[in-house]
Amino acid sequence: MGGLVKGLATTLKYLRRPRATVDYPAKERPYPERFRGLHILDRDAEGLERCVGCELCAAACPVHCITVEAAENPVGAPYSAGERYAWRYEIDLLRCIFCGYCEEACPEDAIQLTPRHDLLSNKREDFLVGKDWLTVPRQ
Amino acid sequence: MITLTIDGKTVSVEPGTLLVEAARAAGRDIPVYCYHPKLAPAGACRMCLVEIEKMPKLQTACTTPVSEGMAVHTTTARVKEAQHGVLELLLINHPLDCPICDKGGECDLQDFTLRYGPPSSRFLDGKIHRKKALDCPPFLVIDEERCILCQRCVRYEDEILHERNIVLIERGSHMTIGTEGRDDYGGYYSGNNTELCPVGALTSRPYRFKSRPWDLKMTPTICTQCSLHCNVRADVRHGDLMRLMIHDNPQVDGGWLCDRGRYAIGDAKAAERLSHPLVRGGEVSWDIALAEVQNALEAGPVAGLGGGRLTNEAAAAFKQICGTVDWRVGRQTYARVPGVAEATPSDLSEADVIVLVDTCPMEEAPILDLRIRHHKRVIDVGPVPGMRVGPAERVVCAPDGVAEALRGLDLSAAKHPVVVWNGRGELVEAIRALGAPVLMVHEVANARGAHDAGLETEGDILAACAEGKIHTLWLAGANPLRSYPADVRAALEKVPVLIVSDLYPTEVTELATIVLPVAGPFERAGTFTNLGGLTQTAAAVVAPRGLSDERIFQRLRPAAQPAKDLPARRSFQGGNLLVRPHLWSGGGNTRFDRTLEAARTALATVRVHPSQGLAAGTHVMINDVHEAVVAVDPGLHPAVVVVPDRTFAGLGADARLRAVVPA
Amino acid sequence: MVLDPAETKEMVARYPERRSVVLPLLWRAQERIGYISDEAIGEVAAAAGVPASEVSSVVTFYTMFRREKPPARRLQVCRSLSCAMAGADELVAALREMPGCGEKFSVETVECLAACDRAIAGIYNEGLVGPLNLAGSAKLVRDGGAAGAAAPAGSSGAGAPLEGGGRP
Amino acid sequence: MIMRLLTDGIGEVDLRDIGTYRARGGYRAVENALRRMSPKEVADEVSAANLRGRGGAGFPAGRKWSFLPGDGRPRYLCVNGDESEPGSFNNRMLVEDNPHLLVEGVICSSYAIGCSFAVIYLRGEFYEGAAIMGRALEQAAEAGYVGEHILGSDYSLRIVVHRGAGAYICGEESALLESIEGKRGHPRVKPPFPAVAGLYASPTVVNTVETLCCVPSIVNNGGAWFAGIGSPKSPGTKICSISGHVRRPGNYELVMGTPLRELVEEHAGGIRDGHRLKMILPAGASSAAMTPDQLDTPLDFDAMAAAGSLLGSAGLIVCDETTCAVKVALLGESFYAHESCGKCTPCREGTKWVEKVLARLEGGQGRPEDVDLLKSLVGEIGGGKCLCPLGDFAVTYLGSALKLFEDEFVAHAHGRTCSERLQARPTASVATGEVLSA
Repeated sequence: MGGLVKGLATTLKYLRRPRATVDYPAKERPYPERFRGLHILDRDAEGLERCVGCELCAAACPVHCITVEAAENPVGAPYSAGERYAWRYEIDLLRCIFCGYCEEACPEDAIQLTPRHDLLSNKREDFLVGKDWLTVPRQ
Repeated sequence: MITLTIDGKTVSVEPGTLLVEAARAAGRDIPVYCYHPKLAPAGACRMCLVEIEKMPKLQTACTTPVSEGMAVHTTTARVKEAQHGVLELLLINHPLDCPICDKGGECDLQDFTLRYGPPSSRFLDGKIHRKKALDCPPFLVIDEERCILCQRCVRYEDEILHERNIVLIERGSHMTIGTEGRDDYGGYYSGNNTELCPVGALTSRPYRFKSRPWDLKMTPTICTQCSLHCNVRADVRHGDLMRLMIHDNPQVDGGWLCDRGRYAIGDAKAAERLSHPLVRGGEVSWDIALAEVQNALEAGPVAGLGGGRLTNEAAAAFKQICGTVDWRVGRQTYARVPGVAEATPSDLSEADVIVLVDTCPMEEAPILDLRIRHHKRVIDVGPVPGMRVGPAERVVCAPDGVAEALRGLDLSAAKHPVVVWNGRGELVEAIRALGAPVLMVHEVANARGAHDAGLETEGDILAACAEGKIHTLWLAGANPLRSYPADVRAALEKVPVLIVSDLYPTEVTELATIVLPVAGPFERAGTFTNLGGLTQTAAAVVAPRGLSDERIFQRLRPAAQPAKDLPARRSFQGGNLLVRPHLWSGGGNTRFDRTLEAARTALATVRVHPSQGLAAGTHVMINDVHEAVVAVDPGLHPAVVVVPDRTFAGLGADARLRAVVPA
Repeated sequence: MVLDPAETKEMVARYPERRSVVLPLLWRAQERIGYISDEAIGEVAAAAGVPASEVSSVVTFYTMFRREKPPARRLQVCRSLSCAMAGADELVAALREMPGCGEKFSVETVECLAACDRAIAGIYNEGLVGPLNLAGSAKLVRDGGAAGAAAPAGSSGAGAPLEGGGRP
Repeated sequence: MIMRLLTDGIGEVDLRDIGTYRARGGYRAVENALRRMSPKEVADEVSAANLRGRGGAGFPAGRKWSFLPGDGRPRYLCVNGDESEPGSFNNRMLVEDNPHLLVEGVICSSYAIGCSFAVIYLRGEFYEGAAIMGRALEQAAEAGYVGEHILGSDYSLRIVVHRGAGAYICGEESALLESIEGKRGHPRVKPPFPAVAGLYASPTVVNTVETLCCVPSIVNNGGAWFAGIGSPKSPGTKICSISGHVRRPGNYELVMGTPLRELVEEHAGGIRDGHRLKMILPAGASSAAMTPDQLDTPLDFDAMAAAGSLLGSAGLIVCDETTCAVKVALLGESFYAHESCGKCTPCREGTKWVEKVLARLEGGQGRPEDVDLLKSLVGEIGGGKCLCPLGDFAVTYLGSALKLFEDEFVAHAHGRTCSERLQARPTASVATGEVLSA
């Protein structure tokens, strides 16, 4: 009997407290700024891709989930500043462990891990993301 | 032997050994930039300073020969300070653009900076900016900012090539490397510079931004663009051939590659490649195609032409299947001279006299030429100069006067003469009379292997075709329409069943009854025998497109009746219009290789003697069909006109040259 | 043709090895047309038996060879120690402000001319001049020829006491 | 003490005329050598004279000649007349005013070493000198001193004048040989030294103009006589070029061992009015600075080295107290950065870097850490780390100035400039036509 009262009291106590869960996806819990979530490929101040296709991210990746292939920037319509850009940039998100080594390795601050974490699909191929998905839109 | 200590470790080396090499023998690495084992010491970069006991100043290990009892230290504080200093100075004007540099990951400047360099730079006074990504056609890209002026390229041009395509420009801190006075490289050996360059100053256009060294799977194999079979390392990424690198074999290539060998990597990805077997123009499965082939092999007299492209194993199988086979599709008639000692490429380095018999090694086996152009005494006999670089005693004679000119030579005083011949013309007796070992330069890559496999036959297969004596003719990688003059088409059209196995749709696949797409270079494994008789293995490094020749032959049974009683061989040489090999036109399929496109000129060049009165650059018509541009060559026999091989189809002895007024 | 073939042949014959003739022939070409043209480089290369690119490389090494046609009047002012201490930089700056500089005449700086006793020393076209002052050198580049205060010096010593090398 | 061995007659008569030269006893040495002496005897006299190379290093000429291997290859003599060291102008005087003395010296020396082809390499800026030298050779040939069968003997000699074209580095002997061979003037790796593989890879002697000009008097008077002049270890006379802030700049031929003070105060007339001596660069821009307290140093190779500097080619630059030690360093460094051939790293990159730092200091943009940076760069470039001595030359003065005048460098490093101190002379604009006092 005493146990029941004690249990009810606990329940009542928690009823009055604020809820621990949030109403996802209508509401999102704030994440720390440095949370290592989904990747983006950033652009520079001129709106050009920061990525120069150096592949250091791919070299640093412990699970080999990044594939980069580079090419020479087209004359007159460059993708990135300088001579070289990545025409192919793919991350296999299912393999990624979000360690952030790619971000550390990047000499251009192109690849960045954001607090975004909505990794949802029911098709495996959706998790193989390319430049179109990763590159932030031009401002 | 001389004994010395390096960092306390005792080592014995030959007298004259440089300290840098002695240190390597002792297991100590001394960092170097300007030093290269194949080039003379320059002492320019000062990276290899070491401390030698009893010597007040630091010494460069790359210029100091060993001496008895020398005590050398490579890791003292003074040495480290000097290494620090040199690297700091090398980096002050370096752009540090490693992320976009093709050399990144295999760069000595990166590596040594990490190992011996300063942690940061004290230089704050503004880097000197220079030209970057400067195209130097056909294959080089020059980055003046990255250059550390070790001068390896400049010395290579001088010491190895005896050309000066890359030179030093200006001096002091303004000094750069470049092709002073011209926009393109202008030689056949530019690619070696990209490997000599310790940094990313000289990189290659075809490999530009293609890959990172750590992505590459590296496999040793051989180049089969010419009959020398230089050793290469094939670097593959994602299943694609990215580049070919030097894989030094002192007996064969001496550690150099020509640009054609290095950059002929486009076959695997060429859009034109044949993809399906074709029977009478229709795509069929391999089973049906091979059944048709088998039927054709059993329907009447069979003969095969080709073999120069085949591996030794495939050549033997080809012989077995067709019975009557000849590799001599072009003008060459000998793979080796009977009864005469065979010379090897190494013999050229030992020779005191080299006789070039109407042969231009630079066009036919470019790396062989690097061994010849060093020589003090080269006798160059023939209507067309065989030596483009280096001194030669020129014996000019008419096309039909070579044998006569050879009879005028006396080699009895020579201790170690070597004759270089390409097997063309009726010169066997004259060459044998010279009494010197002969090094044959072959027109096709594996002529020597085909010869050994017995792919030679009495009589003329094409003439037999013209006479209607052949029912089934198999062209295995051979295209007589480009190699032979005039009336071959009629002969081929007379053959009831023409089987062609090749990589690309060519003039002969159009005539063919059955077309079999086959695996190209780097797609099939097997052995090849080079011009010196050395047999080496080629590896398959990328996935084949089509079946390999060997696999095709394995799936067939031998022909029921190989052709017999062939008419006698005809000579195709005649008249004064000489068809001669040219590096960028040779080997029929070169024209399909996209990577080599940059090296090909829009118009073929016709060489004439100044006495012909045609100015250089004049446009001419050959047989009123082919347009070409004139180059004047005073080394020619005055009467001859030289056109590049496999460039103009159907040129007979009656070919005519007509100048047209430039527009 | 920039060079005289007969003279070229004679100059080649002066040396035990042919390629030594590169510098003498380049000088001769520059004397004839005022600078080293592409044509001249080709002729020198052919005469000396070296590739044209190498001759071209040699030309860029030596500062006295010009690849472009210079103005008719050229004054080169020494800027090394003794002359700098005598005000060479200021002289050059002042001369460069004069109208016509770069087109009608050129004022360049050169390193030590081995005439420090005549600081500020210079070379006007092809003759040593000094000591230079502003008025004299201005007249020199403006009007050409021998100018009073900047009269082309003879050799160092002849006609003047050795002990008193300094010019009035 | 003045002694006119090489400059006798200069300024009094026209020695360019072979008649005048012969009237004063010229070409007697050629006749003495060829008629009365064997080549070995000539070489022995030069060895006995202990004639030390006047180009800078002071290496005995006789010993240099003795290194030539006798292996049947042709031998060559190259005269180094590429005088380009800022401050030095004595060779120019010899070439322009006493050309036959040089020709005579070349003939005697060529005879001694058994060479039949000699090259007189003159720097390109010596337009007039080259013409004078050419005329002198023509006259000498007409008189039978040069050419086939000289003076009826079996000895034949061809001499050519070869002009440089503006490159200080060609004063380095192996760069000079490259230049004669028609190449860029890059110093060669040594060994092999020119004596073993020099011009066209044959045994070659390279001597400077002044050294060879000493030979005729040695041939005429004997080696012992020459060895008795001046300092025992550096015998003979030396033509000293003195310039800068002295009253009478010029060339003075002094007996070796004459005190520096005598040259500066007596012959050159002392420091210009109202000023006092700050420093002397005794061998041009490439030498360690000497201070007033070292004025009693004898002018010979060993004493100058002992004093921490060098005699070199004796091109003395005298600076008074108005001179900024940093500005002098900058002027010197721009010279070396301009003249670096570019072959080796420390010299090519280092001189330019030092020039940039010094330009900043001089322009008032110094940083406190610059003084230490300069000291460290002196170590990175100097100390024999370069392929040829130019790298050492480039930082010798700087290294000495950083010790002697560190306070000035520190002041500049803290943003203070004193460039106005160098501009002691009134400047004037072109428009007014006012004259810069000279």
